[in-house]
Amino acid sequence: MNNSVAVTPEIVAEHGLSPSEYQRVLEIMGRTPNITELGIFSVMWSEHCSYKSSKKWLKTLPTKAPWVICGPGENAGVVDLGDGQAAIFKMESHNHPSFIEPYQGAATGVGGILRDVFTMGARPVANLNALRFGAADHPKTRHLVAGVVAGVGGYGNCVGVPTVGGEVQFHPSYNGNILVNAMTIGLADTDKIFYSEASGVGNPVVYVGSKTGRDGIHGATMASAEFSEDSEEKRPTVQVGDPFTEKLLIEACLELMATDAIVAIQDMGAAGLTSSSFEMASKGGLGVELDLDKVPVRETGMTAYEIMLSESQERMLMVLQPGKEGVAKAVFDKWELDFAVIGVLTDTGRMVLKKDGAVVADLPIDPLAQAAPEYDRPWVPGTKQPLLAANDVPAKAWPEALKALVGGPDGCSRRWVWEQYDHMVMGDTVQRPGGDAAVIRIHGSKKGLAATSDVNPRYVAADAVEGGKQAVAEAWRNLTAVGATPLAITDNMNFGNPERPEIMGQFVEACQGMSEACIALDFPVVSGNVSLYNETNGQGILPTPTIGGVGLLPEVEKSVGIAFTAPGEALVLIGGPGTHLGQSLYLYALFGRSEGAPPPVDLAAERRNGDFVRGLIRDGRVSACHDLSDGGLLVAAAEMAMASGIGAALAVEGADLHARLFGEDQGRYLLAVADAAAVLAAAEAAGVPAQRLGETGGDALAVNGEAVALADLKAAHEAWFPAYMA
Amino acid sequence: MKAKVHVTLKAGVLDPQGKAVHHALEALGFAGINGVRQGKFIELDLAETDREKARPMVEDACRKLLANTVIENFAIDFEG
Amino acid sequence: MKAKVHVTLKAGVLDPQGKAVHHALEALGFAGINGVRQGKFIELDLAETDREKARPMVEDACRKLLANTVIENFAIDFEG
Amino acid sequence: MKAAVIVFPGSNCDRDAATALAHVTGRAPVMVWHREADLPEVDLIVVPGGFSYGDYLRSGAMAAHSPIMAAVKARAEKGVRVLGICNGFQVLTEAGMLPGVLMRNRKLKFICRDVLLKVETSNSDFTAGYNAGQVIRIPVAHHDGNYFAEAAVLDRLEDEDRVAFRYCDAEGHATAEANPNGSQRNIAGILSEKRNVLGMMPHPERLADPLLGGTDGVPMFRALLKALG
Ligand SMILES: Nc1ncnc2c1ncn2[C@@H]1O[C@H](COP(=O)(O)OP(=O)(O)O)[C@@H](O)[C@H]1O
Ligand SMILES: [Mg+2]
Repeated sequence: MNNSVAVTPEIVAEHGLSPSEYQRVLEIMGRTPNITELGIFSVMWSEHCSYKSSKKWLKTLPTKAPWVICGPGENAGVVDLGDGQAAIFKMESHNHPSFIEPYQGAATGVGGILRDVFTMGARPVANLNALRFGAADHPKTRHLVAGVVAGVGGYGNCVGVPTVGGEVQFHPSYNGNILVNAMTIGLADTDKIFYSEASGVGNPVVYVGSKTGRDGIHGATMASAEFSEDSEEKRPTVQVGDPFTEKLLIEACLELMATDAIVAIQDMGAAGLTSSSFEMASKGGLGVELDLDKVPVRETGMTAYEIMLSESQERMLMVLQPGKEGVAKAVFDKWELDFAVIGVLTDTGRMVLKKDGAVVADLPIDPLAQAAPEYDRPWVPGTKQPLLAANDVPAKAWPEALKALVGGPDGCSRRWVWEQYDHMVMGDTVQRPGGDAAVIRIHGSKKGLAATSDVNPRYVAADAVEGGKQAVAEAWRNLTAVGATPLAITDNMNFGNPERPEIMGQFVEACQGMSEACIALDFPVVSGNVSLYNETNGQGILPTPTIGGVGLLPEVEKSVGIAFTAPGEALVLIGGPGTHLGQSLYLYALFGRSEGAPPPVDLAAERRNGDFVRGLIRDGRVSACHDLSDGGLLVAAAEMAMASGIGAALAVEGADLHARLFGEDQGRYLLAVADAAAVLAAAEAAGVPAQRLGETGGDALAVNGEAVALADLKAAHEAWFPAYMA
Repeated sequence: MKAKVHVTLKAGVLDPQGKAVHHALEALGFAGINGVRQGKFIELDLAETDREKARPMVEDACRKLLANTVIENFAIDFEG
Repeated sequence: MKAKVHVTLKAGVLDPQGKAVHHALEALGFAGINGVRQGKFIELDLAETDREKARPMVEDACRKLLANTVIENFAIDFEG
Repeated sequence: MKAAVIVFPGSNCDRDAATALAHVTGRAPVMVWHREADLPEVDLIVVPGGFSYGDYLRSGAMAAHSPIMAAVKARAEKGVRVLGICNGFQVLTEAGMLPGVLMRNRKLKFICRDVLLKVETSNSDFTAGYNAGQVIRIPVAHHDGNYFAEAAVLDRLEDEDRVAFRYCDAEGHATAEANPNGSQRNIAGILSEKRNVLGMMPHPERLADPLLGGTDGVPMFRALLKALG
């Protein structure tokens, strides 16, 4: 009997529990745990489930606003959209699996985040993905890009949720550690939101979805060796996703949620049945008793340990109202999904697992949850690089510089990526990928949702406080640029090894910068995810706190895109002139230098400028809008021109033309407007710096009389990705 | 000479395709099927005619491209 | 008993997958490959143990579902 | 015009088709579950896009054998209009209601973008709202849209004026560059012998609302409404 595998110090260590943690296990149990119990402690106290290194700092993030219905702590965050509707969203990483098996790793990442959202009663309406790969010339990169993009698309396209946005970046720090962060946004009625807190002693605990197999059991190699001869063969560490089953699961869950049968529901994500049952009971202050013989399994001879720790995909756990089993079963039968009553809620406060008629695990829930380790890891502040003066950066002829930026790996069009994603399914995509934020109509209404994902890891590496601030500000700005009111963010904190004080310092400082920006911009954090230990051979990734932002448009038809809509319109720059080239794309892409401080973020100016721009858009006074970010003014102007096929002529004055054109100073927007005088007057009245820079028209982009044909720019912009992937 | 490569999912790895085919066959009224697994079958037409010389190259191709050994196994036969 | 079904594209039907694999192999430096064709390999685990009884049923399954005979051929072997 | 939209468990453009129909014709269609063996009395049946049964073996292969498809086939034989979009087109070919098959895209990638189509014939209730030779813009979103049939079949389709749409450039030329998926003779949509069944890879329902970027799909639904009352 496998449960009789002896728990030796080696096995404890293999389960990732430190000696002091194991001491706490012994105290809580009052005896030596058996292998199944040890496995449960191990996953519940893992970094992934317990957030032991990050919790202290996550708690400092602002999470409240009048429109926040539910902040961090549930499967996803919930914000009020008015009219009885809510947006539910979250971002999650699938970094490691995607490096090993890019297609399935990325696909199951999408599947997992979808479940976090529909488990709360929301119909998923949009997906985003933030991807970071190693250097373009690293031998593994192309294969990883191909697999990850195909996997994200393969899953999202099949479930029929549009993938409307995201990011792709290349940097050598990700050579051995790519990042795949997936975000889902769903829509629900505010009176039909489902939570994971179990209630009602005696209520049935129900398993639905796919069968359980031996997928992704991260148990000790030694312990597993004893489970079977061909353990390698039986323990694939990467799960295979089944998007068709996920689609059925979405429909079945939403159908059942329309009735009053469900008390609580929770997806089975990381640590599968263990964490889902544990968290539901723990939140409700109850106990749970499960009969593992009732769990639908896909393989024979699965042990209690394997069933509890399996990470098979496309499964959910629910607590039903008494007597509703029949109603629920009928729904799942209709969708041809497994359905099994596997247990019952108890008042014992214990988790009791039975298999083959015997108790195979019996542990106290509350003490285990309460005693979950929480560390205050040592950290040191990062060394801040000094400001870099514009004249310390070489000036290059702007046409060459511009072509290199918009035609290089970091500035080129991502069309190759998003054309592999069905970004129109569901028939509500108003702004397709390629702009600042995606916009979807809230089905059946006049309103819209905007969504974006942002972070500049080079900024964060140079100064984690400013970089953290900037990531939040940029997300806020991108939402503003389409005319949306930014509501809240989800974050995905991707960092190296937190046991190194300088990495922990990056984490702490990024949280600090994010908090400042969230407060100043009324843009709270409602959900998120932490992924640590992203390093290979002691080489950590750039600190990457990915920010997923969501905003609301009261009238979706008033949203604007980046494409110019007509010739002869005025171009107005909101915000000051470009001055800052430290850590800019210009410096990095053209000269291979990552130097200087990142551009400082003046949050008050950010807010003032953004609120002003949003007001203009809502008043119908703006025909195209783009925020200035990577590559500054000229890259923004070029993108607006390329998106429309309409050129522009700019007059840009001042010394250090390269900084004027390519500086990445924050809080800025480029607008195309019909009535420049009125806009400039309004800006002056609002105390917002604004300047008329030129006019749209023609088939070239011209600066101070020198022109580059749009066709050439566009050719360079569209060529890099397909050529690289060919 | 032809190299015939079978790439199959390792035992224990979920096979959504096989599952779907199984389900469909049952729906069509085919009974007595306990399970279905679906894999790939790749035929390489090689200039090389010596099996022993070809094998290491085909194995290398399987490991590098045709199969992901994290979740898949491969088997190679020669013909002709 | 296992029925092993190979579904392959008919000669003359362009095989984009095979072509892509061929291309990728060449890019990886594998030389001496004249062509690549990719097909499907489906393994049915049957309750039936008599080959002659199983064959018509598997052929029927191939024609009805496993292969599209507009573009594909199928071949059936038994094992066990 | 009474319309029905077939819903397979993995359909995901069923709602989009219904929304576009309701938007253009003013009347919501009936949604019919794949396990039904019977269809209500309708003038138009839409087999929508999606991944009918996961489509892991071949797109549309399993759906073609579903109970509802027998009913759809029977109605089509009686002359009821059937519109298969994307996965619906794949289902109709697998069910033998239209000739040929839709293979994996030539570049093996899923492709989602607007394409230009040349309307080859206005001689059908689906295409009567366009002029023959007109170039329209409609999105595609598929992995398996590479139309294949034997040369004799293709010749016959052309002889009988049954090619409804071809991928083309802005001037209406069916060039190789304008072909997104490798389809033979740039074929994007075909009609049945009786011209009452249309299968097409592009999604007319996705561009039937100016807010979504265009309205080139609208004339198809209007023409159906006109023909079917
Ligand atoms: N970086 C973060 N910022 C804010 N909230 C976080 C962060 N990381 C995790 N959370 C919150 O902690 C809770 C648990 O997260 P997680 O374990 O990833 O959820 P799940 O189990 O649903 O995958 C969630 O509510 C999540 O939103
Ligand atoms: Mg969850």
